[in-house]
Amino acid sequence: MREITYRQALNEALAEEIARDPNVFLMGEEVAEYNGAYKVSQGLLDRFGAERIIDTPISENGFAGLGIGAAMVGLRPIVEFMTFSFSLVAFDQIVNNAPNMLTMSGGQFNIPITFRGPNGPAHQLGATHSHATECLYANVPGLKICTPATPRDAKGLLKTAIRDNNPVLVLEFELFYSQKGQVEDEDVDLLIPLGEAATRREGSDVTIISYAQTVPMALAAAEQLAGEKINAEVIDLRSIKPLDWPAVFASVSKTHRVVIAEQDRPFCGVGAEITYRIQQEIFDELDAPIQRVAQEDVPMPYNERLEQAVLPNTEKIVAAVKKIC
Amino acid sequence: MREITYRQALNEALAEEIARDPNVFLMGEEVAEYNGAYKVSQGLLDRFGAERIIDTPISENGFAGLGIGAAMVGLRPIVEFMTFSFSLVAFDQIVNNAPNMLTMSGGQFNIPITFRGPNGPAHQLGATHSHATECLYANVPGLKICTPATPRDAKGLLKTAIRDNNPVLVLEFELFYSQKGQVEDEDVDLLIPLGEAATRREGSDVTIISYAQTVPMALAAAEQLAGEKINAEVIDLRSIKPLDWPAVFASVSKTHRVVIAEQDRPFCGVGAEITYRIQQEIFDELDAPIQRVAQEDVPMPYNERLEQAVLPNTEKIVAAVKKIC
Amino acid sequence: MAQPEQRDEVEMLAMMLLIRRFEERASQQYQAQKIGGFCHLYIGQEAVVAGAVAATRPDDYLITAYRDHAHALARGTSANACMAELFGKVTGCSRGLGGSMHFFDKANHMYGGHAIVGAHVPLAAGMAFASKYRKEDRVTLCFFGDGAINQGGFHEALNLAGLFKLPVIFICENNFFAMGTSVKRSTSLKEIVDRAEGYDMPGEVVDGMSFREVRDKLGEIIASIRKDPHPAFVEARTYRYRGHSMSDPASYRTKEELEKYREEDPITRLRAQLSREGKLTNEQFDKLDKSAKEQVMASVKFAEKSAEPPLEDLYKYTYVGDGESGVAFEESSERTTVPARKTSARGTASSKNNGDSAEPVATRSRKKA
Amino acid sequence: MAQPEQRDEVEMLAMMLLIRRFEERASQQYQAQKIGGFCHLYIGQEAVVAGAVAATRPDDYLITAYRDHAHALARGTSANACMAELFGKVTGCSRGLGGSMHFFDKANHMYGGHAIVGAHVPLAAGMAFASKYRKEDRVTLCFFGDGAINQGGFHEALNLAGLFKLPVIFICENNFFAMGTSVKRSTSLKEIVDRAEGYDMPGEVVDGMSFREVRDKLGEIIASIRKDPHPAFVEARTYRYRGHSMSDPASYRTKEELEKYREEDPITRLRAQLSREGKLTNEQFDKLDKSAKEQVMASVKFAEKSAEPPLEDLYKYTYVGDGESGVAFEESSERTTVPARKTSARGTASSKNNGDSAEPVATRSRKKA
Ligand SMILES: Cc1ncc(C[n+]2csc(CCOP(=O)(O)OP(=O)(O)O)c2C)c(N)n1
Ligand SMILES: Cc1ncc(C[n+]2csc(CCOP(=O)(O)OP(=O)(O)O)c2C)c(N)n1
Ligand SMILES: [Mg+2]
Ligand SMILES: [Mg+2]
Repeated sequence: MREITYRQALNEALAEEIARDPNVFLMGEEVAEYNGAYKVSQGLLDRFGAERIIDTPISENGFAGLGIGAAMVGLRPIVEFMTFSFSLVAFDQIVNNAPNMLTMSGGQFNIPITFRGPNGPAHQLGATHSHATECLYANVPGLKICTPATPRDAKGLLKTAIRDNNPVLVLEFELFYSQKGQVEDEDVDLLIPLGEAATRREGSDVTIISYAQTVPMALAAAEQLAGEKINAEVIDLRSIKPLDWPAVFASVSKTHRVVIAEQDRPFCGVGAEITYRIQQEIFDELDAPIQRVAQEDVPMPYNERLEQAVLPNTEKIVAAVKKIC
Repeated sequence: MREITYRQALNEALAEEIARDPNVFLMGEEVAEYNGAYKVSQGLLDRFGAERIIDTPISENGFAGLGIGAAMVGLRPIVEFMTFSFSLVAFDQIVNNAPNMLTMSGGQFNIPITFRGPNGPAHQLGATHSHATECLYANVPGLKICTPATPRDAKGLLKTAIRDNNPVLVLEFELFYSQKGQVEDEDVDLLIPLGEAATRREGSDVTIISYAQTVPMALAAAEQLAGEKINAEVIDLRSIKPLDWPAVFASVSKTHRVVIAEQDRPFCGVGAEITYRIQQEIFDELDAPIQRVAQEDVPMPYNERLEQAVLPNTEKIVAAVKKIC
Repeated sequence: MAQPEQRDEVEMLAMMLLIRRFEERASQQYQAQKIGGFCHLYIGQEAVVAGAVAATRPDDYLITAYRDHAHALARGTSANACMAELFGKVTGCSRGLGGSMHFFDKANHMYGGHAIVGAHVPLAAGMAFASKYRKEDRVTLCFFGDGAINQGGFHEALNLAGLFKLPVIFICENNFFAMGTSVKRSTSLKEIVDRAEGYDMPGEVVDGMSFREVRDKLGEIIASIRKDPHPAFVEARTYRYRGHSMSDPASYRTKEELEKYREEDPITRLRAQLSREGKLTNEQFDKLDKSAKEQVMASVKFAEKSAEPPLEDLYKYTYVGDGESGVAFEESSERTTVPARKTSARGTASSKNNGDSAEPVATRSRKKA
Repeated sequence: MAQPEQRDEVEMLAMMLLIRRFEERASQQYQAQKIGGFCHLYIGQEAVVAGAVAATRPDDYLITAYRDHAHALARGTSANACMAELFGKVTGCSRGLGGSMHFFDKANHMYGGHAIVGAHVPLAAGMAFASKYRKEDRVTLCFFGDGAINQGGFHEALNLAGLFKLPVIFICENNFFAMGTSVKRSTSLKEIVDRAEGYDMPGEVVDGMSFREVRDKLGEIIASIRKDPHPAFVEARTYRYRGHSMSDPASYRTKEELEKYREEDPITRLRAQLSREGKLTNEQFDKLDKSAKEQVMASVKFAEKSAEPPLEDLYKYTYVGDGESGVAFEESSERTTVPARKTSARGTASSKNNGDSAEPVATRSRKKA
């Protein structure tokens, strides 16, 4: 093990998979000569050349579709969106072409493509640049979605995504890029399966379900609650689709209380889905209403104080827990 | 009152509002010379002329944006999507420009636009043409969404939508166009407020929450259940956003059991949101887990039998009710 | 480029007849409610796809929009598999899951049937990108209608193709209408072919009612692309005799206009050319037509007899499992014969990299695992 | 078209100076972390927006992308309101809710500040559509970068504008880079201006470093549009001296290239022209510059002193209520003066339909309700 940044972890995942399989290539805006808008692809052009690290014009719909077409005939593209807010102009390609092809063709065409890039509100980027897209894409059958919250998961999930034979979205988080964490040495082929949650903290009084941005908030909330004799279990979903229902149900069956900390917007969001499934499957295990801490249901304001008021945070999670504990 | 079709009701709503306000115009593919792909705009070109009933090329992103721009400077466009499956190529305009403008401009620019057209699976149109978009758009703050299930609602909700000063999506249903129902006479200015549900059948044992396509299914299920001494209340939401929470909570507080019949896909769908809100607000009123009947979480197959298996239907609703009654 | 041999032309005439008869029968079966959803017929446009396919290798990539029955047939998908797809049967070319607008046949390099107008044009760029990436000399043929050129995806794809010099031919089947909207009401261009200029690619207009003109012009373009990859744009001017779909009476056109085009009927024209040249007798033609009709009649029987997809198929094709990849449709043994399209070794086809030998490494090795 | 009077030119030079000084100060305040999010500076490109605004009426519609501070300033938004917006203060032109990329000022007909590349081009078509619908003679100016022309929305909007003959000028501010991607790596066009041809609209290249050339060419185009509505395309060749945004070191360009452009600095050039013509002394120039600097310094103070938006504002602007509509930003009384842009009555401005008198009927009547 060694300590590397989330950015470096992603970079290694890309480099290892591109080196491993000649069908894998990386494409997107500024990924090559600029070495990535957020430097995730640093050094890849030098190492793999312009045939495999490919700069595109600003044409998300076009190059997302290009990737899907290339995947139809056996390549394994990695398509970077500078942020997933910009994936909205490519929405039809991601939602209609990538996940429907297998069914529409009666099983003939699977689409082994990875879409990746930062997702969700970062810091004061305003309403157009702060979209959390996980619930929009999770609604679509045929897509898989993962949300790494640590450098280790970033590397292991991205590598798995690239090898998956279905379209996978790897939703990163801009403000994690420079954060460090323990990751296996470079000679380890680190593959973390999609659909497996991680228990980040064991507890008995309440289950806090988190992912991506909200994992550190949930852990901080748990620490704070520990001081008040509330012992919270913290789950990091890691994948939104497939979602690790057994892990969720097992934890809730132990704690009987749930707070969901999500970074997307609430209405028809990830928390809503989790709530439905928990109450549907283990209704009698619930001792209190499930609480969610999500964004406020408003377009993201630029002003920092207002933005903070919209976003989930540790205090809101603590308050939600206290409401039911 | 008189009996007219859902199509005719929509047509009257368009005609009345276009006649009433010189700033209102209708734009879309085949709306003018062809009189509408589904004949909803029949006769409007003849009556109002080519300046107000406007055919467009196949450029959903372009003309949705054109409508939003026109709305920024005071016009009140009605934009028809031939189906909302095609709105996915205009997703960014609908999700970024229309609903964010008011916030981003600090309250200076509201966008009084109506997007309308058929939504959701019709009959054997396959995976690309069967998208139920309500939960995707409902996630977005700043949009309003209604889903008329009767000719009267079609007329009254569309007229209200056109007069609303915010972007409103009127999600129609293709297979309703030829169905008839009672509607006020033409001299009545029929306005049905957004955000008011309708109780379509009173009952005491279970609340079936439905909208659009699932309303007739829910009513048929209730009839069938009545024969088995289960007295179901049927709510037609009519609007998805704003959603009539008081009506939902009141019914559930009476019946203590809920089945949600929705026409969209389940994961992060409308049913998930309703479940969250019910358990969060009136947890103790629930005597059984909320059940949802939605699409199966798969791309829509063409084959009729398989398509039927994917869709919600009366039998599935009955079965869901029996599971908890 | 060498002229295709005479036998090819008779075969392709047979193919055009098969398409015509197939579409007529599909129309009838649609009216009899054996076919669901939307159904768009190709009658009148046969020379475009037939001419294009005559100029290509079987392993060249082909992709089109929702008016796709003909493209599958021309590629070699059997009438049985096509009719069964319309009937939603498991023996259909998309196992009954795709329907009229979503025909696929991987084995015959038919990459769909795509129903969102314009949205498959970027896919075509991707297929061509893959050929170039793998240093194959395949060409991608991308068909679309005159209505598709106003979509953003079209623009983005053509720009990418021009910029990356991708081996793809964008073939606009200009039948002068997108549903009820005539070309002059949908584009600000004077001529559709002029669009090519803005993307650094050659543009050609071809008479889409002439099999030979389509084939020869495409043959030249393809030869040039195989030598040195680049995109090209072709506007094939043609006409659909029927409405946009089965539910369209096409009242936006005049009878006279339709009659004018019927006089240039692509099948009649090619037949007349071949007769004139002594390459086809009336008797031979009648035999071809009879065979086409028989195949189509048989395909209806085949489709009727075929099974519906099992209910389990619902969940089978949402995801492929680990180590799995898409499996090409294999036609049932009851497959009736289509006039076998022989491909001559003409053109610049390299023997090293054509055909299925170029299947992606990873997918193959994974299949074994 | 009549030449604008001399006074206008000195005013516009003052405006360019204000923009330059504003951006320099914004850069400094960003580094001091008083400004959040992304911040894109306009330094080097001043002649484009100044020239364009000098050729338009105040009631013409103007819309641009995220590099938008200059466009607001040129339209008459005060430095105070602009700086306060960057600081996220309630006195900002978007009440602190928009930020650097989303400047709006309804009263001054500045329609934003749009941050999704290409996505505002259809909005511009819509604004122009509205003018034509209401039979006004307003022109819409739509600014965007060289990187935006490869987006689908751009293509769709230009086609619609061409088809509907909308009174809109698409002004491509070609600074030769979209972030680190040079134009020759982003478009298959030889020259950006060639795009115009495909949409049935005239295209012009202008030297975007020359205030006078921009103003005069746009003046001609606008006169033509006012007479008879039609779209036009202008490629303004210019250069941004700074990186793409505050976080970009711009290492993809050479020092020499930058120096070459600095020699053509638009402010220096206009100053030299005016001096040569005896219209501006060094003293006068220094006074203008000093005034610009003072305004900008004052704007920082203003922004610092201003209040944050109240927390209630969070929910205030998601929807307008019944009978409400958007309310134009009203600047605080502490507004510092910007050199007042006088608009002469030149051009074909009709007195009937210009200015705010053309506000939509419905919105007005509803406001009263
Ligand atoms: C994005 C999108 N918008 C609208 C439609 C509906 N639609 C299907 S075909 C068609 C007309 C297309 O015309 P054209 O491209 O000329 O092809 P043709 O039908 O003539 O073969 C339209 C509007 C669609 N399928 N997709
Ligand atoms: C749809 C979309 N994709 C990507 C981006 C990120 N981005 C912001 S500006 C920019 C470059 C735009 O360059 P250009 O249009 O030339 O304008 P300039 O910055 O030179 O003024 C990019 C890629 C975005 N904002 N929107
Ligand atoms: Mg056509
Ligand atoms: Mg630029």
